[in-house]
Parts: sequence; structure tokens; C-alpha cells
Amino acid sequence: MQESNRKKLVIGVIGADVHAVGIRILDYAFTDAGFDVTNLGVMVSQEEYIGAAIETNADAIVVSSLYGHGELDCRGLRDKCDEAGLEGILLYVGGNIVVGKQEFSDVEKRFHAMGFNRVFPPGTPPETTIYWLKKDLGVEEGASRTTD
Amino acid sequence: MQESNRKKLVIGVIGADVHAVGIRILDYAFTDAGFDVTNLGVMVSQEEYIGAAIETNADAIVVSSLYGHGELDCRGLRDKCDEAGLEGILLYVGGNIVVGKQEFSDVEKRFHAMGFNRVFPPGTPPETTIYWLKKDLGVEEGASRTTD
Amino acid sequence: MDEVRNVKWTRDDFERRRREVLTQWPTGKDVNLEDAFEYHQGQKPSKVFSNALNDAKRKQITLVQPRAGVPLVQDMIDLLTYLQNEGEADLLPTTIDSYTRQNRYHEAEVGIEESVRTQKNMLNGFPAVNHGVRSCRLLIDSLERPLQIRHGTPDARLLAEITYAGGFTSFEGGGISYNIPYAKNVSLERTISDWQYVDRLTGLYEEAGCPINREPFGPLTGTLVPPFIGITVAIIESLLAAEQGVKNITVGYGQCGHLVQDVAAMQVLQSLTDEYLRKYGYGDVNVTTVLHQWMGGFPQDEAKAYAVIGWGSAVAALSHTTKVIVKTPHEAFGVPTKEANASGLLCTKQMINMLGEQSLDTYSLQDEKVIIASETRCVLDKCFELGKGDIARGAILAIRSGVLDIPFAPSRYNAGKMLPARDNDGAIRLFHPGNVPLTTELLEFHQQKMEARAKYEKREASFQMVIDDVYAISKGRLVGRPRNE
Amino acid sequence: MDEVRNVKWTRDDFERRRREVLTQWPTGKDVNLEDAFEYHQGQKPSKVFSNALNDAKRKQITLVQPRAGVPLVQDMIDLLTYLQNEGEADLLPTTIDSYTRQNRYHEAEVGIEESVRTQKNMLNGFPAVNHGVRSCRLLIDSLERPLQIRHGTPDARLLAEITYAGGFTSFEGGGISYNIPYAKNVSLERTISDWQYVDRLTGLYEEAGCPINREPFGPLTGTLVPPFIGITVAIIESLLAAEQGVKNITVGYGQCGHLVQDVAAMQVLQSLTDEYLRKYGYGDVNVTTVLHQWMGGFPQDEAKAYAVIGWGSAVAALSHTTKVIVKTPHEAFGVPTKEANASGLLCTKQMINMLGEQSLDTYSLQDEKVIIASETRCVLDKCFELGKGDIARGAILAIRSGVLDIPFAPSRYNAGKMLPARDNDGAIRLFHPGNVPLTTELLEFHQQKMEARAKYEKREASFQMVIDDVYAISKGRLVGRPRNE
Ligand code: B12
Ligand code: B12
Repeated sequence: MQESNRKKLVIGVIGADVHAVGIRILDYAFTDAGFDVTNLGVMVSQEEYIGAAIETNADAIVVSSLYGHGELDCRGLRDKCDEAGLEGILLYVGGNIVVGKQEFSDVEKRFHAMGFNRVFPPGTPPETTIYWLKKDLGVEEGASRTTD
Repeated sequence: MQESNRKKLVIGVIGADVHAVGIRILDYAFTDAGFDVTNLGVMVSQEEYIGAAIETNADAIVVSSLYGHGELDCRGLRDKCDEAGLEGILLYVGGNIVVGKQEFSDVEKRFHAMGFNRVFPPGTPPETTIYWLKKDLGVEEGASRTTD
Repeated sequence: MDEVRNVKWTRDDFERRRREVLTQWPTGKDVNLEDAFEYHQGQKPSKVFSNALNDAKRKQITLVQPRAGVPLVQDMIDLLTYLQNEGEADLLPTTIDSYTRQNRYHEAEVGIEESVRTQKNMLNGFPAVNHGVRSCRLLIDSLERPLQIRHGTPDARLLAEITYAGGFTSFEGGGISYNIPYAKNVSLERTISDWQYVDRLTGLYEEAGCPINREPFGPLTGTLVPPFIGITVAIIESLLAAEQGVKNITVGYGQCGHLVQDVAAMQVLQSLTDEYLRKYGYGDVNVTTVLHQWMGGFPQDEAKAYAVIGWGSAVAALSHTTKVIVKTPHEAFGVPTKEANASGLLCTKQMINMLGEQSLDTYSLQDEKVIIASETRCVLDKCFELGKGDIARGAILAIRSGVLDIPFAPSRYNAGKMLPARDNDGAIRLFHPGNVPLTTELLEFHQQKMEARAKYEKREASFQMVIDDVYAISKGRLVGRPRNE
Repeated sequence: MDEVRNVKWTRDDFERRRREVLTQWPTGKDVNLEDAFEYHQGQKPSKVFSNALNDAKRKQITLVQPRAGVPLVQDMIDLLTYLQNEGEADLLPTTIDSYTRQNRYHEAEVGIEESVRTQKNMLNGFPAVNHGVRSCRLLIDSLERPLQIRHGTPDARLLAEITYAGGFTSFEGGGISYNIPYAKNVSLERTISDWQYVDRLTGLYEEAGCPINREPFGPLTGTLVPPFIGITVAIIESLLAAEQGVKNITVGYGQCGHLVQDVAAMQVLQSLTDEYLRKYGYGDVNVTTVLHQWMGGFPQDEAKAYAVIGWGSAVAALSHTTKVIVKTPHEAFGVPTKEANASGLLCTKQMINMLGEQSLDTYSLQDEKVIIASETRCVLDKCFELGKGDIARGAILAIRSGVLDIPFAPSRYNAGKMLPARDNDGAIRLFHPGNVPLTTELLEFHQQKMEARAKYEKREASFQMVIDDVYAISKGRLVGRPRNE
């Protein structure tokens, strides 16, 4: 894949969440899979995601939330994106996005309603996310660097 | 309690069951609680219980079954007791009397229907059985030897 | 019956008995050795029990095996498929029901019919004899892992014939270990001879190039059995099996609960079995080991049961046994559902894999190994002495006299004079030695251990202490402390 | 801010800040020290945290404590009552929600309202500041066991004021351990000073005869933290606390998974904390210990999670820690239900009680203790050197320069240059030491350990190895072996 063709991702952990391990690994895995990654780290506000997405001309925002407040933290992100001119930007969310062990199909519905394109259950491996990112962003499998 | 007043029990493990530990402990505990115990050990047939009960003029037969075939092994015991002239003798059964972890109230119903006076769930401590034996056989608490 | 001796049977002797055996139940007539050898020889190597074990031993990993048996064939296939795929079992069992174990095939037939009728499992295992050779092969062919027959049958001759011909490649039991804990009225002469039959049959398969693994039942009554007792029985049964031509033996041990004692026991089990086999001319036998997770009474609470399962797994991993036999969170209640069974397996697997790289090298491990090995030698050498060099004869006389004594056994052929109890740290010691011929130093050692506990608990060592120990794990402890504590 | 130093605050300094603190949220005005002392003095001794811990230490038993927090008061009472009665918890927690931890009391208020409205728990803990003094006392009065505040709050001054006045007798956290793993942008000067406030407040209670236990957060990021790092932080925070008048300290450690390393770490944690406190003039502090069951990523399967919980319990028992903090079978998913929480407790309790009488005395335990203690001394003595004798100053400089370096920490004040990985047996070693000032011999030791693993795995030591180790336990192993293995 050419440098210029690389798809651009903004990633980070939303809200007051400090779980730092997963996002570091996602950064490593997405980069390794051929994406251009802007990693905002932990405790990222909605405004910071949007600012970074505008600045880097990002193709997708990948929101991580582990600590359980994901539902409160993610509200309104899609609207704010629209307002900021990021209409239609791909929004992913994953991690442990609600409090407690809940029926995932319900959780998925609620986050879809909030405007997220894809919602992932706890413990989703990076490979899965990469698979969907490539699909949704139209990256051809052969063209990308593979993890070995 | 006077020797002659002691209530007489016939105990044993029914069928092809060889679980030998529980019955040994029941023997020890019942004796210690002031009963006259005839312990037939393991692999006891219905005929052996009845023979021993007639011979010792027993007040109760305590059937233990651990291995799961209790339901097959216990069928007809009440009828055979009646035929042998042991009408109304107290019949207890306990241990792990059916195969698998089943709803105990159902199990109890089936064994009541088979003519057992009392049916006990897995892991019933000797104290509980002693309590009911004394109650059902009219042994006064104060008169009996207590375990310390 | 001829006097039992540890001598390889002639083909004639074997054939003479064989005619009797195969007519004990109609399904016996379907057994054909040539056809059976062919079936075995055509088997995928990965489905042969001994291969899996020898491989694991070489790699120093621990394989995981459940117990499982239900009355009907299709249910059995479903159950094992589930344990294989969802439970990640490395080795599969077929646990036999208690009627078959007592050769009560008529009652087993009733159990099958009742199970069909009521749609409930009315038997506590799989009645393999009634189902016959073809059904066994159906099982084997439906699964990807090696299968073993696990039972508790004093006279397992017909069961072995049918299940070997049915393609099973491992068979648990032995003349002592499937008599004393599993029977009341069967003489040792009888069972040792009947197991010589099974071992000779196994030898015939080995000679035809079809390895069949044999596994003496290590835990015996599962109730406060001091390690040296189990190890002695395991070695005797290994010697008896080897003489009949068995080449693949897995010696077993039931976890006691005390880490150092358990790891020491597993190590002594392997090394002394190897040593005695070599010494008596069977150096070509492959010996592997199995640890049984806690075989005594379990706590009813499932979370607590997981702790007991986990601890057994930890000990298996730290002692690098070749395989571990797994309990389930339903243990205290009854035969587990397939889900509960898989849970036990997964818990075990996680622990085994987490701990597989670790080992124990404690100071007390060395001491404990010396103690267990010395005790075992005392009893074993006395058995040889009693038998005037013949271990079959010696074992019979030793058990009769209480030289070899198994606690809490139902058999009237067992002396039952020795009483075990835990010491203050939880290791199993002798509260009363009965006729077990330990040296004065060893007896003194046990006595001091018991005195230390009695002093700590401010009570005399008594049968109440033994009872408290029997209950202890089901009540959440290892050592049965006085109730008021 | 004045330069931070490890010197006891004057009452004036304290009072000046106090006025600010108590006005951060309206509930602050209900705090009254005299009234609080009276409430504490009237408390049943069995409900005072330090009493329970000192008692357990004397008896050499291990107490069991869950984590638990829900947004609403009555739910919290129900939850803790359940964990106390059904879960057999010896010590009770109140886990604080993440908004409160960041002093975002307005958002916590929204979370409370949403939880009432939706009947779902919208907060991941109990917002004690918003609920205030009276609600805290309602909690305390409704329960029979001692209660502790568990949180992760960089600035916990108001939280401490309110919950101390509310009757809590233990408080987790410290200026380093509740900053580096729990914050991104907060300076150490800030948090060390804010925790001096909490410690001074604790001191005031102690001086009034109201013992309040303080517990530095041992596991830090819970992710491959080498033992000496956690121990160093624990000792520094103990020294800082003791200077402000804290008299009851529980030092903590997050299980690494390697038996010998974990037991060695627990022993060194106790002995070196005692030693350094004595050396610097705080010999009168009561030091107890806590082991946290595995703090990294958990397996999703509940049976596998039980294995991880069980293994943590075994290590706690074998190292005779004063208490153990318990995980639950829901760990990989989210805040547990009360039933799942109780299951974790019961599994732990069974294991603790089964193993309580046993100890470890391995050869390698001695070696490992020497290694961990030497590593800790290297870092700690360098901290004192950097601070010219002042440990507050020294800690700040040490962390800034990577002398004291916490892996996977979110804080930008942490160097993050040191990289840990497991050795071939599963012990946590240094793959890259960064600026951690170990002796040449120790560095060589770590290097050799990593080389041995790399050789065994036939790959270079790399960040991929670290990642594999991060995932390992959740995938069923301790050591993250290459995928193709
Ligand atoms: C030790 C043990 C064995 C040993 C027994 C050694 C011996 N000869 O004694 C060995 C290993 C040989 C063994 C063999 C088998 N066992 Co077993 N065994 C156990 C185990 C682990 C403990 C039993 C024990 O000794 N407990 C300690 C004593 C003190 O308690 P107890 O026996 O429960 O008795 C007490 C109470 O139940 C009560 N009680 C007993 N009887 C009565 C009667 C009355 C009226 C009352 C009120 C109370 C009462 O009082 C007793 C004293 O407190 C239990 C599971 C468990 N409980 O944890 C399985 C268990 C009983 N075994 C079981 C089975 C199936 C078998 C086998 C068929 C093998 C198999 N398929 O796995 C064979 C059966 C052989 C045969 N023909 O009987 C099953 C029974 C299943 C079921 N009912 O659904 C159990 C429950 C295990 C399981 N979950 O699968 N077993
Ligand atoms: C380590 C840990 C901590 C450490 C974190 C250290 C640090 N700064 O990083 C410490 C101890 C500090 C901590 C603190 C807390 N934690 Co925490 N923690 C964990 C734990 C055990 C492991 C997390 C981890 O590092 N996993 C390893 C990494 C590699 O996996 P990961 O984080 O899951 O990320 C992967 C995937 O989820 C996925 N992924 C992540 N984001 C996204 C996004 C997308 C779009 C996709 C597709 C995939 C994806 O890819 C990642 C890489 O593979 C988890 C439970 C668990 N999973 O076992 C709890 C857990 C996340 N913590 C939890 C909680 C509640 C807290 C606390 C509030 C304390 C408390 N009440 O108990 C505080 C929160 C502090 C805060 N403000 O954030 C809860 C969340 C509950 C919920 N959602 O219902 C969990 C689930 C534990 C539990 N069951 O209660 N925690």
C-alpha cells in the first residue's frame, strides 16, 4: 500500500477512562496492518476525537471504552461529528462499553441508535476490527501489509 | 436411656452400591445418639434389610443410596415390608438417590409415592437425620445421650 | 481355582477361560480377535491412547480427561462430542454403569429400557456389554480423541473383550484396585486371576501390534488413603500386568490436598514403578502417571467446588503428571450435566496451562519423597516376602493380614485395621498403623505428627478426628478441626 | 505549590487547605471532625478495619475481601449485605465510580439520576461524595463487617473527608499508586501533596483514638509489573503516610502468576516495609499485607476465570497474606452481579481455608527473595539519593527520570522506558531495563532469563513477546508463546 493511500484512523479511550493497555495494543496492531494511526491515548473527550479527525482528515474514529461509562460518554458524538463537518465518518466503538455483563444484542442496538456504525463486544481481537475496517474502508486485502 | 428402651435401626447401602464411608459414619453417629444400630454395610438387597429388621425387631429401616440407582433399587421395598409383616415400619432414604442434580422436590415426591416416610437430599448431616428419627420414633430429647 | 501366581498364562489356559467368558452375555459372541486387531491397526495413530500419553510425557505436558457415561449410545456420542469440542478434553472416557460393574447385565438391560421410556438417565454410566462391539465402534468412529473404559468392575473380562474389540485403547482397573474399593464379597484370588485374564488379553493385542494402555485405579476409596498405600497397589498391579504382556501402563494417585505430599507422591509413584518394573525384568514397559483431582466428599457450593478442582489442577501441573482426571462442580450432587462436566475441564485446562512451566523444589519435598518411598518399600518388600517371591500370592496374603490395608474399604477381605488422619499441616499420616509393617523410625514419625496435631487442637487423637477429616473438604477446610474452633 | 517534602504538615497548613477542600461540593459542609471522632469511638471494635487485620495477622489467617460498588445507596446496602452473608466476606469494600475518581461530581450526579430513571446501574461504582456523610453512615450501620473505600482517585481529599466522617475505617490509595495508573495529566507534586493531606487527616483520627487503615494500591497497572516496582512504591507511600501520622498500613501486591515469585514478593513486601519504616523512625506502625488476585486481562469463560481466581487464592494462602482481594467469574465482561461476586468470594474462601496450614520452603524461594529485595533496594536507595534524603522529592525525580518506571501506565509523567516480559518459567523479568538502576549482576540476570526464553521460543525478544504476555492469561496460559506453537 502506498503511503498516500493509507487509511487514517483516530483512536483513543473516551471519557474519564484510564485503561491504557488495550489502546496501546490496538495502535500497534492497526499500524502493523497498514493504517495511519493517530492515538490520543486515554481520557479523550469527544472534542479531542473530532479535532484530531479534522486535523488528520481521518477516515474513521475508533472509540474504546472499558470502564463501563461508555453509554454516558458516547452520547451525542455522532451529532457533534455532523456539526463539525465530519458527516458520514465511520464510527466504531468497542471494549467493555456498558456496566456489567449485559445481553450484547441489546447493547449493540443502543449504540447503533447513537450513530455508531459498528459495535464490538468485550475481548474482540484486533484481527476482527482490522477485518471490518478494511471492509468498510474498501481496503483490498492483498494490498495491505499482513501481520505474521 | 435404658438399654431396653433404645430404638432399633437397620441401616445399609442398597443395591450394587459400594459407597462405604457415609454408612460407617452414620453407624457411629446413630450409635452415639443412643440408637441400637444394625449396620448391614454396602450392597444390601431388599431381602437383607427385611430379614435384619424382623430379626432385630427394628423400629426403622434407613436406606442409603449414593451411586444413582436408588430409584431402581428401592422400588417395591414398602410392599415387601408389608408382605413380611413389617407393616408401618418407618422407612427413610437418603444420600444421592437419583442420577444427576435434579430438582429435589420432584425426587422427594417420587420416593414418597414409593412408600418412604422421609426422603433426604444429598449431604444431609447426621444431626438432621437423628432429629427426625427421634421425632418420628417418639424419643425424648432429654433422655438420649447427646453428642458433644 | 488353581493357586494364583504371578506367571504368564499359557495360550491354552487363556482360551479355556475365554470360552466361558464370551458366553456370559449374548453380545460376547460378536467378539472376533482377528477382526479386532484389524480394526485397531487401521486406527489413526492420534486416536491411540498410548501414543497420546507417551507423547505428552515426552513434551512434559499434562493431558486433561473427564469422567462421563450415560445409558444410551447416541446420548453417549453427543456427550463425548461436547466434552471433546466444548470441554477441550484431550482424552475421552466411557464410564460404565454400576450394574455392568457387578456383571448384572439383566438389570442393566432394565436400566436401558427405563431410560428410553422415561427419557431420564436411569443408569449411572454406559452399559457397554449390553450395547456390544458394534456400538462401541460407533463411539470410537464418532470421535477424534483416544477413548478409555473407566469402571470399577471386579470381573471385567467380558467388558474388556467387548470394548477392546470395540476399539477402545485404554482400560482402567486391576485385581486389587477394582476389588477392595468396589466389592464386598469377592475374593482377591478371584479378582487377581480375572485381571490376569484382562492383562493377558491386553498382551495379545500388544503382540499383534495394537497398543492398549492399562491403568491401575490409583485413588482406591478416595478417602484419606496415605500415599504409600496407593503407590504400593499401583506397583503390584503394574508387575502383574507386565508379566502378562502389558506394555503401556499409567499409574495413578488421588490427590490428598497437601501440596508437598502430593507432588512428592507423584514423583515417587513414577520413579518406584519404573524401578520395580526394571528390577523384575519388565524394563520395556512405558510408564506414565495420572493424578485424580480430590476423590473424597466435595463441597455442595459450585464456586467452592471450583476451588477444589482448581487445587487439584494446580497440583497436577506442578508435579507434571501425564494426565489429570477431572471433577466437576456438580460432584457433591450427582452425575454431572455435560455443561458442568465441560466447566470442570475448562477450569482444569486453564490452570494446567498457566502453571505448566513451573515446578516445585522445596526442602520438605525431598524429605517427603524419602518418607513415602521408604514406606512403600517397607510394605512392598514385605509383600514379596509373604509371597515367597511371588507378588500375586504376596499381595493376597498382605491384604488378608493388614500388611497392605486400605482405609474405608467395603470389602470384607480387607483388614481395615489401619486408621489414617491428617497431621497439623494437612498431610495424611497414620493415626493407628494397624498391621502395616513400617520401621520403628517411620512409626515414630507418624506418631509425633499426630501428637503435634492433637496438642494444637487440645484434644486426644480419636476416631472423631478421622471423621472430621473425612468431612473437612466438603465443609471448606483440609484439616478437620474441632467444631468449636 | 510549595516544593513537596516528606515532612509532617502543621495544623495550620492542613486547616488552610481544608477550607478549600470542604467547599468543592455541597456535601462537604456536613463534615464535622468532633462529631466524626465520636461516631468512630462509638463503633463496635469488630467493625474497625485495623482490628480485623491485626487480629488476622496474629492468627496467621487470610481474610477475604471483594470489590463492589453500585450507584444508589439502598442497592449498595443490599449488595454488601449479600456479600457479607452469602459471600462470607470478612472485609467489605465500597468501590467508588470513575467520575467521582476524577472529581467530576456533576457527571456523577447525572449518573445517579440516570440510574434512578433507567433502573440500570449507569455508574461503575458508588459516588460517595455526592451521597454524603449521612448515607455513608447508613451503609456502615447496616453491616456487620469493617468497610473500606476503594477507588483510584488522584485527588481524594474530599472523598476522604466525607467517608471518614461517614465512618469508614480504611482507605485505599496513595500519591503515586493512585496517580500513575489512574491519571493522564496530573503531576506527582500535586498528588503526593494531596495524599499528604489524606494521610494527615488519617493521622488526626489516629491521634483522636480512631484507627483508620491506609492501603497503598499495590498492583499499579496490573499489567506485567515486576514485583520490585510495586514493592518500591508501597514502601515509599508507607514512609510518606507514616510521616503524617498514619499508624496502620496494609501494603499490597498484584499476583504475577508465578508461584515462587509471588510468595517471595509477598515476603519481601512485608519484611522490607517493616525494615524501611523502622530505619526512618516509624517503628510503631502496624504493617499488614494484601494480595490482589490476577489484575490483568481475564479469560471470558467463567470456568477458566475460576481457575485464575483459584490460583490467586492458593498463592495468598501459601504466602499467608493478611488479606486477599477477590476477582469474579464476570471479570472479563463487566462489573459483576452480586451472585458472581459472591461466587468469587466462596471459591477463594474454600481455597484459603484448605491451604491455610501449608507453606512453601523452596530452594528457589530464597534466591527469588534475594533478587527481589536487591532490586527493590537498588531503586529505593536511588530514590533517596535523588531526593537528597527526602523520599517525596526523590520519588518525583525517580519517576520523572524512569528510575522508578511503571509499565503500561497512562500518565504522561511516567517514563515508560522499561519493558517487562515473562521468562521461560513465567516469572516477570525485564526485557528492557530502561533507566531502572539495577546492578550489573541483576541486569545480567534479567538478560539471561530473557535470552533463555527467546532461545526456547526460537524468536527474538521483541515487543510482540510483551503483547503475547499481556494476552496470555486471558487466552489460557501464563507465558505468551508464539502463536504457531
Ligand atoms: C468417595 C466416592 C467414591 C469412592 C467410594 C469408595 C467406597 N467404597 O466407599 C469410589 C471412587 C470407589 C466411588 C465409586 C463410584 N462412584 Co462415587 N463418589 C464418591 C464421593 C466423591 C464421596 C462419597 C463419600 O464418601 N462422601 C463422604 C460421606 C461422609 O458422605 P456421603 O457418602 O454423602 O454420606 C453422608 C450423607 O449423604 C448422608 N447419608 C447417606 N446416606 C443416607 C441415608 C439417609 C436416610 C440420610 C438421612 C442421610 C444419608 O449421611 C452420610 C454421612 O454424613 C461422591 C461425591 C461427593 N459426595 O462428593 C461420589 C458419588 C457418590 N459417586 C458417584 C458414582 C456415580 C460412582 C460410580 C458409579 C463411578 C462413576 N460412575 O463415577 C462408582 C460406583 C461404584 C458402586 N458400585 O457403587 C456419584 C453418584 C451419582 C449420582 N447419584 O448421580 C457421586 C455423587 C459423584 C458424582 N457426582 O458423579 N465413589
Ligand atoms: C487492568 C485493568 C485495570 C487497571 C488498568 C491500568 C491501566 N491504566 O491501564 C486498573 C487496575 C488501574 C483498573 C482500574 C479500573 N477498572 Co479496570 N480492568 C482491568 C482489566 C483487568 C484488564 C484490562 C486490560 O488491560 N486488558 C488487556 C487488554 C489488552 O484488553 P482490553 O483492554 O479489553 O482491550 C482489548 C479489547 O477489549 C479490544 N478493544 C478495546 N477497545 C476497543 C474498541 C474497538 C472499537 C474494538 C473493536 C475493540 C476494542 O481490543 C483491545 C486489544 O485487544 C479489566 C477486566 C478484564 N478485561 O479482564 C478491568 C475492567 C475493564 N475494569 C473495570 C473497572 C470498573 C475499573 C475501575 C472503575 C475500578 C473498579 N470499579 O473496579 C477502574 C477505572 C479507572 C478509570 N478511571 O478508568 C471493569 C469495567 C466494568 C464494566 N465495563 O462494566 C472491568 C471490565 C473489570 C470488571 N469486570 O469490573 N483496571
